[in-house]
Amino acid sequence: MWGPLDLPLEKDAGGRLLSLVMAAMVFLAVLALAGAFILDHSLAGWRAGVAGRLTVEIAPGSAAAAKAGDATADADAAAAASVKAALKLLRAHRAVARATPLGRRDIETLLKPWLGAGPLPKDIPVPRLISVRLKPGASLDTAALRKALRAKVPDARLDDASLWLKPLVRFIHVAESLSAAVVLLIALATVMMVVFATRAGLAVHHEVIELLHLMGARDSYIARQFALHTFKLSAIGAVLGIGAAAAILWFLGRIAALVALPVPPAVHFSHVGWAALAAVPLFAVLLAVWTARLTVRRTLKHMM
Amino acid sequence: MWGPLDLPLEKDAGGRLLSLVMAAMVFLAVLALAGAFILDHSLAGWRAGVAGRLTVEIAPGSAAAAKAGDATADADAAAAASVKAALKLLRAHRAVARATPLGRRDIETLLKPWLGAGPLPKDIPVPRLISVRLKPGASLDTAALRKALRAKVPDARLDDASLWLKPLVRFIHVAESLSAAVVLLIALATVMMVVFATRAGLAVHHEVIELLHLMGARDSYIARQFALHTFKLSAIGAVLGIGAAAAILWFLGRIAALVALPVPPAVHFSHVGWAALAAVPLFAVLLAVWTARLTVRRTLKHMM
Amino acid sequence: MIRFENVGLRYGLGPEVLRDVSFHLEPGSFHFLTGASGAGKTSLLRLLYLAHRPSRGLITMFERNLAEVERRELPALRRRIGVVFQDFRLLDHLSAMDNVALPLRIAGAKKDEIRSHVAELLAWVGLEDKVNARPPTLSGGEKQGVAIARAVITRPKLLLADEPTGNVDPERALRLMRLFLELNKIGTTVVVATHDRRLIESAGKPVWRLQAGELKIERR
Amino acid sequence: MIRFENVGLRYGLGPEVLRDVSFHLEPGSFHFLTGASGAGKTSLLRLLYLAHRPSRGLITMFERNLAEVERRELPALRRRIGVVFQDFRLLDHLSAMDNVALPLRIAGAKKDEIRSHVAELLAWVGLEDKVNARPPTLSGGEKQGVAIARAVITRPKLLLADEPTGNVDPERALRLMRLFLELNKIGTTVVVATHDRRLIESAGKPVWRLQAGELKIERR
Ligand SMILES: Nc1ncnc2c1ncn2[C@@H]1O[C@H](COP(=O)(O)OP(=O)(O)OP(=O)(O)O)[C@@H](O)[C@H]1O
Ligand SMILES: Nc1ncnc2c1ncn2[C@@H]1O[C@H](COP(=O)(O)OP(=O)(O)OP(=O)(O)O)[C@@H](O)[C@H]1O
Ligand SMILES: [Mg+2]
Ligand SMILES: [Mg+2]
Repeated sequence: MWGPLDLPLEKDAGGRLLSLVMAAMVFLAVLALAGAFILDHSLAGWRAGVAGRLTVEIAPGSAAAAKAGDATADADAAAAASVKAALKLLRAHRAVARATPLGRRDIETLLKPWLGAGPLPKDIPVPRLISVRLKPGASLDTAALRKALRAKVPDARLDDASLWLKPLVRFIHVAESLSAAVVLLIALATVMMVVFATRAGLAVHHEVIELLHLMGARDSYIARQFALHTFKLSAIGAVLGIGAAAAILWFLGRIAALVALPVPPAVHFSHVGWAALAAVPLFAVLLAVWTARLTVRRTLKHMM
Repeated sequence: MWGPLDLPLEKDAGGRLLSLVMAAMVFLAVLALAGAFILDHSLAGWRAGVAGRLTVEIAPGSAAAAKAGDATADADAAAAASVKAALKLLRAHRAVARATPLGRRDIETLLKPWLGAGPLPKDIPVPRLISVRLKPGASLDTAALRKALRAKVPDARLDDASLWLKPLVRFIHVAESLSAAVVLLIALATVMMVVFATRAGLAVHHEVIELLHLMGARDSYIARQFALHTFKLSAIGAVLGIGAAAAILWFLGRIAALVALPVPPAVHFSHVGWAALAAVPLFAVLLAVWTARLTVRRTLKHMM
Repeated sequence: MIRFENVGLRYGLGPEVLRDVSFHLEPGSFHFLTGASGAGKTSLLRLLYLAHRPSRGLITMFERNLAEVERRELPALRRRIGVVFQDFRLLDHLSAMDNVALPLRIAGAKKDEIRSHVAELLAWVGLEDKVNARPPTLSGGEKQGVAIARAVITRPKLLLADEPTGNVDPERALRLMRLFLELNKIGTTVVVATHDRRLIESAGKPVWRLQAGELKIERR
Repeated sequence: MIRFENVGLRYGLGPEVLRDVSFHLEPGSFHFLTGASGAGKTSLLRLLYLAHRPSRGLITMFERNLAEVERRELPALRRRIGVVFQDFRLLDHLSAMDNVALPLRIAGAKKDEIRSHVAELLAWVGLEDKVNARPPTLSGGEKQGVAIARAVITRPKLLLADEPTGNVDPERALRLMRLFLELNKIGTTVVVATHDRRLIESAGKPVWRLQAGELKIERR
C-alpha cells in the first residue's frame, strides 16, 4: 500500500506546498490555542488572588473630625467607633468569612510611597482599613452591602478589588473568542485548501482517473489513493507545524523571563491543555484526509 | 502575452495553493510590520509624555518635623524652606527648563484616592512636590542631580518617571526585533515556497520543456513563462493577503475601542508607515517572480 | 453478446461522428474495423468500452441494456473488457510490470499471483528484459507490447484493440496478431481497429468498414 | 551536411543501443530508416535532433563538430531541424493551430504572418476543419497530421520523421509522403523512420536498416 500510487500524485507541484501550508496551519492553530490557555490561566490566577476579597476604608478626619473639632484624639476615637460599627455589620453578613481591621503599621506600609519613609508622626490621621474575606463560593451583592454600610457608617467606603479586573476580564474574553475564531478559521482554511488541492489533482490527472475507471476501478479505489497521498503530505506538514510551535512557545517563554515582564509563564498548561495542543495536528490530518476523500467521491460522481 | 502559456502551468495543482500561501505570507508580514509600527508609535507617545519630566518630592514632617517637635506650623515652614532650596538648585542647573512647585490643591488631588474625599484638614502634613521640566534635547545625569539635591536638601527625593518605562522599552524593542525577524522569515519562506513550486513545475513539465528546447526555445523563453505564471498567482495572493490584513487591522481597532482598553489606536501610521505596508505585497510579488525566474534558469542550465 | 441498434454519437454540439450504426457481435467472434482517419473507429470502440454513452440508439451488452445500467454497476462490466488504446495510455511512473499488473490490482488479485502471471505474459510479447523499465524508456513498439499485455492480462470476455500494431515491425505485428487469435480461440470476442491491410489479409476474418460515421459490413 | 563517425549511444549504464554508426548524409538527400522494434531508430534520430549527445564517436552537423558546440548555441541549430515525434508530443492545452504555430512563436515570428501560414499548412494535411480543435479531441490520424504540420512549418533544413504514418490510412499516408518529397525537392534533407514497407516501396528512396544497433546501408 505504501509503494508507488497508481496515480502519479507524488510528482504534483502541490505536494510540498500542501505540507508547508499544513505546517503553517497547525503552527498557527497551536499558537492561538496556547495563547488562549495562557490568558485563561493568568486570568484564573488573578481571579484567585482577588476573588473573595473586599476592602473597607474608613476615611480619617473627614466627617468625624468635622464633628469633633480639632482634637485629634477625638477624631481617633470616632474612627475607632466607625471601624467597630463596620466590623459588626460585616461579621454579621452571611457571605463574610472574616473581617480583620488592619493595624496602623500595615496602613503605614501602604501609605509609605506617598508620605515618605520613616515612622509617621503619631498625630497624622491615616485612613483605617478593614480587610474582608468572603466565604468561598458565596455570592455577594456588593451594591446592597455598600448601601447597608453607608447607612450605618457614613465614613466607610467599600472597595471591591474585583471591579478593576472587569475590563481585563472583558479583554481576555474577547481575546479568547478571537483565538477560538482563529482556530475555526484555520480549520476552514485547511478544508478549503485540501479541496483546492484535491480538485486540482483530479483535474490534472483526469486522464489517468478515466483510465483507472475504464479498467474497472471503483471510486473508492481512486479516493483511497488521494486520501493516502493527502495523509502523507499533511502528516509531514503537521509534524513540522507542531515542532515549530513548540519551539516558538519555548522561545517566547525564555524571552518573557529574560525581559522580566509580568507575562505569565508560557508552559504551565494542565494535562488537558497539553492534550488539546497535541490533538491539533492529529485533528488537522484527519480533517485533511477526510476532506480529500469526500472531495474525490463527490467529484467522481459526475464522471461516467 | 496573456494568452495561454506554451507550458500548461495553469492546470497545476499548486496554482491556487501558491496564491493562498502568498496571501497568508503577505497577511502575516503586514500584520507583523503594523504591529511593530503600533508599538513604536505607542512608545514614542509614552516617551513624549514622560521624557524631559522629573518630579522632586519633599517628604512632609519626617526630618523637618523631628527637628521642630510637634508644632505643625514649624514643620510647614521647614518644608517650605526645603522647597525653596531645592527650587534654587534646580533652576540653576543647566539642563532644567522650568521647575514649578505644585500647590497644595494639586497635591490633595493626587492624594485623594488615599486619604478620602473632601478638603483635607489644614493640619495634615502632605508631601511637597516640584515638577521639573528639562530643556528639550538636554541630556541629564540623573544620578549626579540626585546626589547634589540630597546634599543640599536631605528631605528631597528625585523621581525619574522615565525609569519605570525602561522594562517596557526593553519589551517593545524585543517585540520589534521579533516582528522584524518574522518579516525576514516570511521573505525566506516565500523564496523557499516559490523555489519548491517552480522546481515541481519544472519536474512535472519536464517533457514539455524538453520539447520546447528541441524546437529551439532558449532558457529565457521558458523562464518567462514561469515568471509570468508566478506573477499571476502571487499577485492574486498578495492582493488577497493585504485585503485580509487591512480588514483585520480595522477590526482590531474596533475591538480595542469597544472594550475600552489602553491599546493604542491601530491605524495611526505615518505616510512612511502606510507606504511600507503597501510595499509589502509589491515586494513579495517581485521576490516571487525573481525567484521563479532564477530557479528556472539555474535548473535549465543542467539540461541539454 | 453485443447489439447496437441505430446508435448515433456526437461529441458535445458537434456533428454526428457515428450515424445509425447497427450490428450484432456474437460471442467468440473476431472482427476487424477499418476506415479512413477520422472515420469514427476509435469513437465506436469508446462506446464498446463504456467510456461514452451514445447520443441515441440502443446498446445491449452482456445481456444488459446499457441505458439502464447504473453508475455503480459499471466497474463490474468494465472488468470483463480489455482495451488496447491507440495512444497506449501507459502510466509513466510505473514499471512495465506494474503497468501490466494494474487491472489485476484493481480487481483485487493477490500479489504473488500477479507477479508470475505478468512476467509470463511480458515474455510472450517479447519484453522479458524490459520488466522493470518505465514507459518513457521504452521504444514505440515496446510500449505497444506493454499496452497489449495489460489489455489481455485479465483474460477479458471482450478485447478491443485500437491500431495495436501501428508502431511495431511486421514480424512482431504478426506475432501479436497470433496472440489475439489464440485468445479468440479460447472464447474471447475480439474487435481490432486498424489501417494495416496486410494484418487484415493475414488473419482472414470479417472486416467492418466505417465510412464517414456509417458502418459497412464487408465480409462475413 | 551531417557526418557520423563510429558513433555509439547508451542510456545511463545500460547496453549500447547504437554501435559504431557511421554515415554521411548529403544535403538534399532523402533516406528511410527501418529495423525491428527496439533496434534503435528513434535513438538515432534523437542524436540527429540534438536531444542526446553520443556516448562516443564524432558527429558533425551544419559544419560544426557537435562536441564543441556550447549549450547556448544549440537553439540556433535546433531551429533548422523539424521533427515528427513517434508519439506526436502535441500540447494538449493548445489548439491545433497553436500547436503548429509553436515553432514560429519560439523563433519570434509575427502574429498575423503565423496565422495565415499555419491555416494554409493545416489545409494541406487535410485538417482545415480542425484548426481550433485541441489534440485530445482529434483522432489518431489527425494528431499525426498536426505533428507533421508542426515539423515542417519552419521549412527546416533537416526534417526527421519518426513513424509518421503509423496512425493514418494508406491514402493519407501517401499524401503525407508527397509532402515530404516536395520539401525534399526544394532542398530539405529528409530522414523517415518507419516500419511501413508499402511506404518505403512507393517512394523509391535509399533505405538504411538498423539491426541491433548497427547500421546497414541497403540501397543507394
Ligand atoms: N473528444 C472528442 N471531441 C470532439 N470531437 C472528437 C472527439 N474525439 C474524436 N472526435 C472527432 O470525431 C471524429 C472521429 O474520431 P475517431 O477518433 O473516432 O476517428 P478514428 O476512426 O479513430 O480515426 P484514426 O484512424 O485517425 O484514429 C474525428 O473527426 C475527431 O476529430
Ligand atoms: N530513455 C531510455 N532509457 C533507457 N533505454 C532506452 C531509452 N530509450 C530507448 N531505450 C531502449 O533503447 C532501445 C532502442 O530504442 P528505440 O526507441 O531507439 O527503438 P526504435 O528502433 O525506435 O523502436 P520502435 O520501432 O519500437 O520505435 C530499446 O530497447 C529501448 O528500450
Ligand atoms: Mg482512432
Ligand atoms: Mg521508435
